[in-house]
Amino acid sequence: MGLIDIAFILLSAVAVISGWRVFVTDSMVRASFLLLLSFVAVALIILLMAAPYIGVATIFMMAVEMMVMALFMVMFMMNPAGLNPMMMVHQNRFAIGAGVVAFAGLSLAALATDFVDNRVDPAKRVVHDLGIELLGPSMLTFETAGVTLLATMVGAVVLSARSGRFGASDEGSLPPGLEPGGEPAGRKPEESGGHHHHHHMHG
Amino acid sequence: MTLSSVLIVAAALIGIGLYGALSQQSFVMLMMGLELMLNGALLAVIGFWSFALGGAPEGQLLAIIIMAVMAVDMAVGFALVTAVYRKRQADTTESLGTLKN
Amino acid sequence: MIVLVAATVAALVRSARSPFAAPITEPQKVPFLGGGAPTTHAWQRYHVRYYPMTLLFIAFEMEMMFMYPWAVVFVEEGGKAMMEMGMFLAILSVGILYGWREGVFRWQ
Amino acid sequence: MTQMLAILILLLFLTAGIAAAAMLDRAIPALVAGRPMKSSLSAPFAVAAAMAIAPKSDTEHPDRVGWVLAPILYFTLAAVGLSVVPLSPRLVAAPSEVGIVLWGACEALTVVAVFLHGWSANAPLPLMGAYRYVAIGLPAMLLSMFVLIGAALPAQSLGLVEIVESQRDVWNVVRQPAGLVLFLMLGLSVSLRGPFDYADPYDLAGGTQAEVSGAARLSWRLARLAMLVSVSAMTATVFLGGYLGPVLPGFVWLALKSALVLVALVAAGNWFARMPPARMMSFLWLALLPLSFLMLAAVGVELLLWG
Amino acid sequence: MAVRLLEKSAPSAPVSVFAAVGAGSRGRVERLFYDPRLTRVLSVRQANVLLVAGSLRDEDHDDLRRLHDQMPPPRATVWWGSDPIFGFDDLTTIAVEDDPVAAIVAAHRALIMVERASEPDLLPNEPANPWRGEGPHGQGGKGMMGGTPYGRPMAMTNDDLRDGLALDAYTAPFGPFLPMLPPGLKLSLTLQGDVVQKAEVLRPPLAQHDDGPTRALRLRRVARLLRILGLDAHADRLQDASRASECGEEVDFAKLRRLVRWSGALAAIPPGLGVVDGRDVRSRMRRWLDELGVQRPDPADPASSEQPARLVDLLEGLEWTEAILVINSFDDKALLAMAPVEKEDGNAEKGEGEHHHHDHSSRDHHSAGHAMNHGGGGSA
Repeated sequence: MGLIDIAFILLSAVAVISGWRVFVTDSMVRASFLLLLSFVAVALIILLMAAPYIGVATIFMMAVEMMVMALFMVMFMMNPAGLNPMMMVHQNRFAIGAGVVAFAGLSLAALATDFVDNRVDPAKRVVHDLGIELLGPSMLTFETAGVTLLATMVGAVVLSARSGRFGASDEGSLPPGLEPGGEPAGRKPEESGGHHHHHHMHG
Repeated sequence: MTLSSVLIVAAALIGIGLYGALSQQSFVMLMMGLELMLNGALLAVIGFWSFALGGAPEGQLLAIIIMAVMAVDMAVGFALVTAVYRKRQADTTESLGTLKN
Repeated sequence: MIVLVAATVAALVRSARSPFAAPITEPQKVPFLGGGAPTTHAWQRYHVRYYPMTLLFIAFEMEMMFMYPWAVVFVEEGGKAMMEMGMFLAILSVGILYGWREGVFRWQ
Repeated sequence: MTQMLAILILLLFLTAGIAAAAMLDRAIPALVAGRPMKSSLSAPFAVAAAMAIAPKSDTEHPDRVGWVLAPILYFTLAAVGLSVVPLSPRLVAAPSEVGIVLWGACEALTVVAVFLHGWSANAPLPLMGAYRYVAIGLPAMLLSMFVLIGAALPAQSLGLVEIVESQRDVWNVVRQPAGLVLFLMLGLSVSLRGPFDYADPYDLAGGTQAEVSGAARLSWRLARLAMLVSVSAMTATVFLGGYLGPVLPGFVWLALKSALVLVALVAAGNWFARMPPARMMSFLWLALLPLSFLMLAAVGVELLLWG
Repeated sequence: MAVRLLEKSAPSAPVSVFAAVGAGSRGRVERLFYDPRLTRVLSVRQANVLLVAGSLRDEDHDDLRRLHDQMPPPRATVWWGSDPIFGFDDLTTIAVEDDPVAAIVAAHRALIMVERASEPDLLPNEPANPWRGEGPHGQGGKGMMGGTPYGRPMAMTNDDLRDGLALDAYTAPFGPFLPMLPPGLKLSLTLQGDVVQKAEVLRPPLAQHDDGPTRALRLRRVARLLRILGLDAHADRLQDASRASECGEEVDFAKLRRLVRWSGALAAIPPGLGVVDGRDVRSRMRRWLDELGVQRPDPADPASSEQPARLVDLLEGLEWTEAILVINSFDDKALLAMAPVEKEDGNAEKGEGEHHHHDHSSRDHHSAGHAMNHGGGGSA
């Protein structure tokens, strides 16, 4: 058993255990950053598998995404820091069963199948190949990704921002009156309150 | 480190992610389950790429696409959560169901 | 290796024990507000004032994943690479412009 | 073997850099304030000693794990970021063909470390510092990535050795002068200083530092200085030709150039005013991001025409 | 060995002092930190010595005790021109006209050498609310959000002035010894994130009756704004210049003005912030800057108008740094006039019928927020 195998076992343990802890911890910030830890461990395994770019890029993408995840978790979850221990689950047994079945099925499939052994050559210029692929054969995928991301940006802004072109999203439509560059505090006054109520005690 | 062992770890991540996605009431926690499943998928893809495909560039591209899916999923998911919260002051999956009125 | 050394050094500094260390009492733990005493915990559903920006950000940042490999082959591919990335960035810039028009980059 | 040597030199570099940064941190403000600078040499050590022997404070039910981990993570990120900097074509502590991506990952995790430091205290002022830093840290990171990609174009590689080698004819600072300025801004942002210090500012009574004392505070300040050294070395490598230079050995050149950048960063941190975070966020997205686009396009066009 | 070395070199470091400033002492305290043997720390957590300067109100005594207990041991208190309050012993008192630096340094050295015992806590060693052993997990809480986990309740949701996301509102008293607020000013701020939803003056700022030359005062005012803008070194320079001009020395005001201009301090302040009588923070600062060397009192300040604007109205809807900038953009007299203490019952109707003061836009939000509270209905 070489150094790589030991590292692989350790990192797998970190990835799986922190992935499991995500759903057990009470603090939402800890949950997000445990998920980040799981991602980082997987990224390091990917590094071990001779894919330096994908590995490191996973770390940097996921660090940002989990940071944002933490912001939103804290924003919208009751008791975000887990000061009171809590368990917000439904159909728990069924979910555990499904998880175990998925794991067992996929593992069996992985063990039973005979894969071709065609390892990546460590000297291969993998980042370079990826660039050629992006600009050549997979050009369409690449540009489609651009359009998809644009759609995501627009969709996310439309859904999340309050003041749209026709006024706040939680009130009736108003004629356009948006002036760019103005002070946020000086926005149009809100007229109706939508549905506000203050009892949040489920579960 | 063989392809089978990598795939088993990936399966474990997918299993845990599936559990999270199915069991969590909160929409944001549900998204964490989804992300964890995609994490497993990412590992599996790179595993295949490294051990069975001999480093074909399409494997890496697929990995990038998985990450793009994560990003899109998060951006839209959180925007949705915000919109729902604005209307309903709640963030659970049940309340999302009743939005369709 | 570097990680281990650095983490150990930092951990040692962080855990250095003061010769004056004593059990910390309750009044010593009250968060600092310049004399005032808080009524509630500071941990809360914190109203992030830039949340639409973060959503735009994660979608926009995805483009970095494509840009790094592109940078490697840019010289090789020349004008074609320039054009394709130009198109890609232009598409995403539309998203930023849209966000700007919707006031995403302001404190909500 | 050479790797061990590189690691040793880098650790030495980091230690000397932190000491120099701490001295500059006293000397340059004294210069701006018109006060005597003579105590700048010895005072940092005495201050560090005083911090080390002061006891650590505590708040009501903080997130202890996060609080302890934040400075350790921050310091480690600084060291990892530094480790990809080549001292000569062969002498690299962590040879990586994706050096600038790794540096980007360090920047991203820095945001996490700073957030964790502010969040963990369970106190209002650190909490605000943590959140506003995220608003500035994320877009600032975007700038640096464009700038670094601009540096990777002529090198045809993401590795830092190749990026240095591509500067044999002309340094990147000539190719993208505005890129250097943008990268220095990123440097101020990741090391939490001056116009980009949104985590630990005066108006929050020290922000994420408001509730820490003793060795905990010392470790946080050391980590900030380490990150400053790291970002200086990175700037010198990417823009000022790194180890390239006549006569003297490579790492001496690197040290000299890094020192120059260090002085520039500390001076800039003490010279420019800090905007309120809302204003800075708009400024980053609407002024600096388009500028970095233009910079990248300019480098691309230059390479197409004359490359 | 290492510890011994640390203990040897630690006493030569400047003493970290947290200054609790009382009436009529602000200028005195600011001048004090010219001395290289002292550094002023922003949080009492980092202090070795607590300096109490000037007389305090009776109401401030509890806050001072709380502040004192937040300082990690070994700690000492030095009273400079103020009467020690009940509970402190082992007193170090300095008369107003004497220089306290030597006493502060001596006290600190004695603490490190263990020649002087660290001051004990003044407040009882018990949590804000009893919690140990209570609740289903012994954490003191009930259910998801209820109870007092670890001694305090959690913040609850409230409507928001700006974007309609009703998230948690954090209400806390800030001051009276917060370094970036004028001494004595104690504000109850309700924050959502870092945006002020509601401000109340709990205690007005303490009168400073600075009788020095006007231009020295103006220098210090600009210096305070510069600190908020992250220009500590610039602020120190202005502070020193203020000290010099009080001593009758020659000061190059044009050079100081250039220094501040080149830092971009004016451009960093958002336009339209804290408008009173048609002037915003930026133009108030510019006026101070323009008149740096001028030896005459300020022209008609807001205090002299018939009905002064209310500070609390100015703060509502502002982000934290902006709010701090606004507070520091008024001179002491004007601020005193703008920050009357409101009685409990007076607050309830605030914001309903007094739109005629000035045109601050967040006012509309405020009354809308009230309508929302009463008129909002809907079911889950």
